[in-house]
Amino acid sequence: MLKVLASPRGGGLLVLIVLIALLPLGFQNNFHYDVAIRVGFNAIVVVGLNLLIGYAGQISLGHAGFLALGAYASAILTGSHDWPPVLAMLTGAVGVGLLAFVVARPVLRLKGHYLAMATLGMGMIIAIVLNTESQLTGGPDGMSVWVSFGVAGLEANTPRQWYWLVGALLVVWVWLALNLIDSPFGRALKAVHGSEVAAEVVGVDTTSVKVTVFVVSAVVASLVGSLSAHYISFISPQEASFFHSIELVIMAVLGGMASIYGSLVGAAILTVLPQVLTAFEDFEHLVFGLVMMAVMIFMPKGIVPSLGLWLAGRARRPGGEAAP
Amino acid sequence: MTLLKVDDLSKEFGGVHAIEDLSFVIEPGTIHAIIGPNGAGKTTLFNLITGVYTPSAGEVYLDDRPVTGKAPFELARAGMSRTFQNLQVCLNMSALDNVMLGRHMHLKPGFVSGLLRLPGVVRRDREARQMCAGLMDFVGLGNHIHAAADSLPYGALKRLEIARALAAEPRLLLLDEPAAGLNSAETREIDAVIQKVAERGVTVVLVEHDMKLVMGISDHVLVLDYGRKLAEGRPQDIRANPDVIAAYLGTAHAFA
Amino acid sequence: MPLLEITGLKSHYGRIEALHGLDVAVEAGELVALVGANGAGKTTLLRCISGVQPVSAGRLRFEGRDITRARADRRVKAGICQVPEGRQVFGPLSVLDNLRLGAFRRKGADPAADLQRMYDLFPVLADKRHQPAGTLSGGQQQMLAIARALMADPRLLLLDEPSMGLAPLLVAEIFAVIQQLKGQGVTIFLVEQNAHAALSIADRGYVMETGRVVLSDSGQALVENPRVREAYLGL
Amino acid sequence: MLAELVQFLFAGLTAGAIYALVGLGFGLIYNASHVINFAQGEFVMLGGMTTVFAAAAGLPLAAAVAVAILVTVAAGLALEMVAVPTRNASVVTLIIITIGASISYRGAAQAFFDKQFHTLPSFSGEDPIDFLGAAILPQTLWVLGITVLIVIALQLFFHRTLLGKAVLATSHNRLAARLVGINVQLVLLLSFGLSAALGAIAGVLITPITSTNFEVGIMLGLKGFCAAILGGLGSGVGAVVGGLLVGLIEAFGAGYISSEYKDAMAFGIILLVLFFMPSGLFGKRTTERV
Amino acid sequence: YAADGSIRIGSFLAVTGPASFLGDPELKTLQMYIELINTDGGVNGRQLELIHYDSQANPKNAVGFVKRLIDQDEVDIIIGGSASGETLAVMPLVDKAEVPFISLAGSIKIIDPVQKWVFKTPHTDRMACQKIFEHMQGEGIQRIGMISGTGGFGKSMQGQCQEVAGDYGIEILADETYGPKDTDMTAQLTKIKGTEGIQAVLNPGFGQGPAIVTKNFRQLGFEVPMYQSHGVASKKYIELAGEAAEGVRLPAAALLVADKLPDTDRQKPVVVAYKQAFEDRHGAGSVSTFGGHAYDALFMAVEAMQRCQCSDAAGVRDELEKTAGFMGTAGEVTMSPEDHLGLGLSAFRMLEVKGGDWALLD
Ligand SMILES: Nc1ncnc2c1ncn2[C@@H]1O[C@H](COP(=O)(O)OP(=O)(O)OP(=O)(O)O)[C@@H](O)[C@H]1O
Ligand SMILES: Nc1ncnc2c1ncn2[C@@H]1O[C@H](COP(=O)(O)OP(=O)(O)OP(=O)(O)O)[C@@H](O)[C@H]1O
Ligand SMILES: [Mg+2]
Ligand SMILES: [Mg+2]
Repeated sequence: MLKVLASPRGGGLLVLIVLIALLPLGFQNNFHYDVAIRVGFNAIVVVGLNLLIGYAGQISLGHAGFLALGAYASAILTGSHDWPPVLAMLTGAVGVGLLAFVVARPVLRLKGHYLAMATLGMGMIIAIVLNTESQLTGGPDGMSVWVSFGVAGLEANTPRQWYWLVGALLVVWVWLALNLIDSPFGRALKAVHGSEVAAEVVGVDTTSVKVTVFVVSAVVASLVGSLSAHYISFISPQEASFFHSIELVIMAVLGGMASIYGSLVGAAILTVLPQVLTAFEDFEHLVFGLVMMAVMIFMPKGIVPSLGLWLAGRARRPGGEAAP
Repeated sequence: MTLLKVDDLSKEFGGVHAIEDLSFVIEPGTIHAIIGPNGAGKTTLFNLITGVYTPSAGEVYLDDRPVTGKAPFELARAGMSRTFQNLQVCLNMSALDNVMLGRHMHLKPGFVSGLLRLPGVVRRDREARQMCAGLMDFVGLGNHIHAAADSLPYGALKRLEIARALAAEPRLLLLDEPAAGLNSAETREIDAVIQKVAERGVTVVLVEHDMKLVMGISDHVLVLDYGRKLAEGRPQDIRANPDVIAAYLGTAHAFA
Repeated sequence: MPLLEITGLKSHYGRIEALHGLDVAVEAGELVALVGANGAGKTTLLRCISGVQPVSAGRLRFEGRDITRARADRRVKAGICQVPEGRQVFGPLSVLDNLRLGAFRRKGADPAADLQRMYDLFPVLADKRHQPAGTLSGGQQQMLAIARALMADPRLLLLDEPSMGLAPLLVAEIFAVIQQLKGQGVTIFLVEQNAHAALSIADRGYVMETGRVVLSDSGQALVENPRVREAYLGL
Repeated sequence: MLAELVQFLFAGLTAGAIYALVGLGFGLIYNASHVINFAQGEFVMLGGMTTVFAAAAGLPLAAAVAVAILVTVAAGLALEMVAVPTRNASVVTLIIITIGASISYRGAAQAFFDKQFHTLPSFSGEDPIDFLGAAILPQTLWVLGITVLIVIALQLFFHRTLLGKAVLATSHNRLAARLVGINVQLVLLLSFGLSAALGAIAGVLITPITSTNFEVGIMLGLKGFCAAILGGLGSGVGAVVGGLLVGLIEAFGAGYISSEYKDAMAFGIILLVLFFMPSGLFGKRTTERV
Repeated sequence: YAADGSIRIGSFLAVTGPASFLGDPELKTLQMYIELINTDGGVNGRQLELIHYDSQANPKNAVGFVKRLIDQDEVDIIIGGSASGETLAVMPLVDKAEVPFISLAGSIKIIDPVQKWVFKTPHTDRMACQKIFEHMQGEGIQRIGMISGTGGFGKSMQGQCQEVAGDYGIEILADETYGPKDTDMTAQLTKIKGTEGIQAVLNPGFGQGPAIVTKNFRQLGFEVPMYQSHGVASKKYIELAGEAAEGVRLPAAALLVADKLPDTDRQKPVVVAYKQAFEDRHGAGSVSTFGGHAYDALFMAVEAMQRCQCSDAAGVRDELEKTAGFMGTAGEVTMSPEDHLGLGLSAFRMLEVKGGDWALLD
């Protein structure tokens, strides 16, 4: 059963579709839709980020910056310039893609913590610009997005409509991502993580692989930024903040590095958990931190891979130290 | 036409001359061994030839065209492939996937085609999978095909690298100590592998300290010492060369 | 009483059992060789002895004391030292620091004299003493790994393929050193792919196959054993 | 003009010395475990906050400081004990664990102390010292002086003692470290404990300048991380130079160019430096060969 | 309303995060008074129930929580939004859901233009600027330097002050900023000091920033007066800045000087009672005007409900709009369909720090 779930096209996708289709049966109000929609948005971003972090092993602590740029592009172009939302969104995505492409080469030459620093700095610079250029962005108070998102007369206005839109996008993106990691390109991606030299000497242009996946994950973040700006109808520079970037990375790692379904689980947990923990009031943050630590300590590979290994009966005993 | 020509090559690491003014040629279709004391510069030479390092001076020619400074992946696409003395295996992948990686450039690894899983991708992948499983069998890893790379013992990892290099179908194959960590019986298997590969027309360059292997299969031996050429010639001449014996082989060595 | 006595040793990687209940004994002052194919479990066994691989069943006794659960550093202190497979030098540290760390657990010894002995043994290490160990060539790192273990002045020396990557001249030298150490009373447990050489100098030998000891005899007898000759000596 | 320049210089040095102190803590844990401890800023916070509350509870200041250091060290050791046994965890996993720890420490401080800002008296008064026309607070000199002392101590420890080398060895190759008889657990406890103590001292030193509350660790941790990376991970001198540099860029940026973009300038320059020196100003080039 | 018959008051406040010193006293105030009201028998015979979420001053969180308050918790009224950004973010939501909403944030954009369902209790940032400039005008100050935080509050004040400065004949010659978590502002202040002809320095901001600015200001030996904004209107500021705070002027609600008000002041009983109640529970010196905003909002709502004997959204909203002569901690409030704040400039007092305490300037 779990094998089937874990195998890329062998049913996992089907389960996801069924889940998305049936979930609304359990929803009692719009708030439940709202949480589900936010899970969906996060999941889409995190799947992209996981391609970069989990599969290619290139950490980024700056992706919230790309997301925010997409959001602001949509807000500004539809708001002040009356562009149609889709065009604004695509323009934002192209812009973010170009930016990501330009910075990718020098940034991705860095490794490990240095890469983390560089991407973090990049995200911070974006956040600072958004915060400072208040004429354009509304500054720290943010700006409203009045235009509803729509294509060719079809508009997403109600939570229900948004739910199906986000659900459909998620399914498509998960399908594409699963395809990708199971393709030669995906193998190259994993090899960049495993050993860059090894990949190079069999003909993998590791730089271009890294740049591609960096740009793709940035563009996906930008698209989601645009969509969520229309959905929430409000954006602020906090979208670009370092915390938001970290939050996205935590989702990827908690759910499981190099696991597409893990990204979904991570996004779901990290979106829902704070809603649940409000019950703890003053101890909310303490409990949240402890939960996070506990998950990573008991499931160091992340929830989905660890559960998978455990259920498949192949979990390594702790203490078995592999040669580095 | 020479396949590989190394011309006045030098590499310096902060004052240490790992390779100094080295020149030699490798003719296609031969098995070429490079031997020499530890630290003579053999691995560095491989790194220079395959583009992992850039030389401090000198040129490398492939098919008479200068390729100095090209990236390793470009050289791989030009027909070079290699294994590493310090293993470079992707431990986050399965053993078979590591070998499949070797087929990378033969699989039209586009981003979009991968994303959409076009039929051609699926077909080529399936064929490659079969071929790579066959290669693993060929190097003696038949019973490890579905293992995770990080669970393989040392000796198996060495062979895995050979299989990966072969999967790339190179014209020029560089092996850095392929027999290290293998016992005599296993070395003989590798010996056979190398010979079969050479018979298919692949030029093999071999760095190895196992003299039985080197002397048995190579057509030509190059001896390095302190980054310079100490001797060059046919195996039987090298074996008798007093300089080589003094610097490398040792008199006590009773090689068959 | 054997110096090292292993009974019923089992060890797992995850749920996969790599050692299926081994019995091995090494007497004080002996040189014992262990041969086996790739993946037989030789390295796993040595790691169990050093305490860096969890033991799931069985007992390890050193000088009669049970060390099955003892911490790795305690074992080093007791005199069990290993030259690990794949060299495992401390790459960013200088050669000299690597050697000094070899003697980390020794109190009151004279490191200068020991260092000099190592430099005499491997002169190239003296030349490169201030270089980061990671920049050494493969063979030079192997020399460093051996020298580092010797710096601990071991009573039981575990060698995991010490000749790997060494030039023929040095291989001969390493075997000479091993014999010399034995002469000084060091007990040696030697895993070697160069099985012929290893068994030739060993008092006794064990043959391992897929996690089990399948044969044990005197070194000479094993060299002459037709099965060993065919499977491990390539003769 | 000169007075202005000197004032900017000291503005930069004040902020920079604070970043440097935090950066040193990052380096210490990194050197033993290759873990970037994102809870480092929280050590600083715990140091300051515990001192404030212990003093408020009636302890004399020196005793309060001692209590704060003890509490923080306990927090550091606890982190090591829960985080590091996760042996075959990847570096990213460990980072997430330390982020979880930082959230927990913050949450605990919020729940058990309060959410207010607090300050401590300066060690030797508030009267500024005049230097070439610029006014410098004595507390700044304390911070700078102790930073220098700590960096010298760390430098001696890592470069002159075998235990220091053992710490470095542990981070590079834990298996080999165990095989040469290093008690890896002890080394890790030592470095987490030291790093926490260092953080606590930093907290006590800088609270008179910056004041403290349960969330100050976030920004200090971030800037400390910048300092450690810019200087080159694991290098003590690097962390100090990196910290001072970040502080100076901010001060001169704010003074001469634009105070709104001073942080962006600092990040921009860090990026530029990394593009040309991928392991920071004093970081070791990787030594692993293929 | 709720099944158990209680009136549900929803709230989202920045209890943690960069604006926690706003959200924390606000929440404490709500909790304390709702408890008191309930022990006194509630409102219209029904108990009040507080449902609160910590928004951390993040607009996105606020939007999520307001949806939750509206859709899941089905609250009757929402009080909250410690910061302007989060308030602005949720305004379309409350408008659409038609739930009365009283904001505790400063920005003038919240009530200008007036939105049907949105009210607010604190003075606007614009009013603070006006009050400060009015005072400067009286002192004959015409050229000033400004140093603002880059957080929402500082940035908004900066903008508003720039806009109204001209009305008072004031020129802003130097305009510097600092980050919310900066540790040293001497560089910016040095620049201001070097600007020719500065007669005063104005520092809008909140958090620990203004305290550091104040200390650095003294360190550099400025000889002109310093003006702070109502963003530092709590004893904490004096505590953090220490002696450096002496002589600093700021506009603030009467609450800060409750005891020093003349007995004739109509506001005195209200602010003294609030101060007493808060400090009894949370310690001497803990009161701030921020908690007072929550007090005002809560009682405005409660009185509206009592007046109309209702708790339905439309009824409460209409009644809120009719609030007149309500005496709160911020001043006397009289709302109208055109004014959802209802405070005048006179509600602000100019204070000065003297001997480690607040003193009335006028
Ligand atoms: N990155 C480096 N920095 C400094 N010195 C280096 C570096 N790489 C190699 N060297 C030095 O260059 C010399 C040649 O090393 P190389 O690895 O090429 O030797 P080798 O012939 O492969 O030896 P072995 O047989 O032991 O593998 C050695 O002395 C080594 O220390
Ligand atoms: N980290 C690991 N995870 C899972 N299985 C492992 C791991 N390491 C080793 N094994 C398995 O344990 C068995 C014994 O391995 P070991 O490394 O001890 O062999 P060896 O005799 O030393 O081989 P070699 O001669 O190649 O060094 C092998 O079957 C191997 O696949
Ligand atoms: Mg080599
Ligand atoms: Mg082995």
